[in-house]
Amino acid sequence: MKPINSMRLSFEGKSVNEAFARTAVAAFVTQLDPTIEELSDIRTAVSEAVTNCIVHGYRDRIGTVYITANILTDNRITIRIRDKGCGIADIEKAMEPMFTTAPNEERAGLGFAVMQSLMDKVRVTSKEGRGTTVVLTRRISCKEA
Amino acid sequence: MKPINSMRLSFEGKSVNEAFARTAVAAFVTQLDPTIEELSDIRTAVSEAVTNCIVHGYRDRIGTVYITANILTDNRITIRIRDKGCGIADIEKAMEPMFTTAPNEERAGLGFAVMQSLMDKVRVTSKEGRGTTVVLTRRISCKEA
Amino acid sequence: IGEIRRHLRDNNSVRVSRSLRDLAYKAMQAKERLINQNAKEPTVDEIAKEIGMKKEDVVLALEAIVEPMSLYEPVYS
Ligand SMILES: Nc1ncnc2c1ncn2[C@@H]1O[C@H](COP(=O)(O)OP(=O)(O)O)[C@@H](O)[C@H]1O
Ligand SMILES: Nc1ncnc2c1ncn2[C@@H]1O[C@H](COP(=O)(O)OP(=O)(O)O)[C@@H](O)[C@H]1O
Ligand SMILES: [Mg+2]
Ligand SMILES: [Mg+2]
Repeated sequence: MKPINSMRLSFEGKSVNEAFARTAVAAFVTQLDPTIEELSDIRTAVSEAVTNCIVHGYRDRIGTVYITANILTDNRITIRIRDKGCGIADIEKAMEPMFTTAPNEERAGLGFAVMQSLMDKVRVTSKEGRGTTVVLTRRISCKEA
Repeated sequence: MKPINSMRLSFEGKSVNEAFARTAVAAFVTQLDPTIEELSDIRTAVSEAVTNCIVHGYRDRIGTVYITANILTDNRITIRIRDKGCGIADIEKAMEPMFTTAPNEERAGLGFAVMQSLMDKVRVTSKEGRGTTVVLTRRISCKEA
Repeated sequence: IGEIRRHLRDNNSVRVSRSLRDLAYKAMQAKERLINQNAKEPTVDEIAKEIGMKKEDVVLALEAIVEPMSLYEPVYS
């Protein structure tokens, strides 16, 4: 489906840019006039995905994070978050709640679970040594008259 | 000077994206902890430059607008706004207050004047048939202890 | 996760357009208050702290109000 609007964004994988990234995506989604809850869900999911790029994908260096957002005709938004980092060997395992390769962090292992609970769809593709792409999809409720 | 942080942004030249663009830039600048007034100056200048890309650069089609923002070490921010549209034949003349090729718009001819009054520096480069680049520079005041 | 959801539910189904307008209004009031208090322009961070919001929310909210600068705002729509 051809999007009716789209944007691209890229930035250095520094944690100071996490707030920037989710705010920029929020500013883009705002044109659909979502509810506060919808917007907050999207921001949280984007945050988790961006954090993963920074913390896991580029674990030992600072790399670039790429975001593409598309608005589709049926009030759906898709957000693609991509890194060119280390990649994930076993995606299914990585997505299991509580699975983590960084057990020292707080609330470890729940990033993908949070994304899945807040978005309608979460699709992950990855190639070891090449990087990881997460595509988040969410439908925004239509305003009642 | 190597920037300490940078981001890139691109989007379709539709007027709905003007609000997105200036908010995204504002979200990036926010890491320097500006005042609302500084943020509002930057938003207005970015708006004028983006509007020019949409209205003049891509006057008869929808094209892509590109923004790069860099944060430099001395609390300065540079914002580059670029289109691949028709270009400007005579830049000096285009920048004169009140000069416009679209005299039917309201408050026509003041876009560059507004940018210059709000930013520390405005640099314009352009090639006919190739496009236009505007670089805005502004220093954000440092907080006194 | 359930906890996050419950926490957010208070605001359930309020449209962003309205809520950002309210927030922007609060931010501008806080700004005036801080100027009177300290005789200088507060930063976005200081305003956000004053009203107990995240500064990224304040940045988003700024889009929702017609600023004093609107003299210069382009009128394309
Ligand atoms: N972008 C990524 N690049 C490489 N590995 C990743 C990426 N995202 C997630 N992973 C892997 O998936 C695991 C689970 O991710 P997540 O559910 O967000 O939990 P956490 O980030 O707390 O470990 C991570 O520990 C990591 O091994
Ligand atoms: N991105 C651009 N591409 C092509 N022409 C431009 C661009 N930006 C500005 N111009 C030219 O410069 C003139 C002056 O611009 P400006 O000061 O913003 O006033 P206005 O937009 O109201 O005409 C425009 O009328 C147009 O001819
Ligand atoms: Mg995670
Ligand atoms: Mg103009």
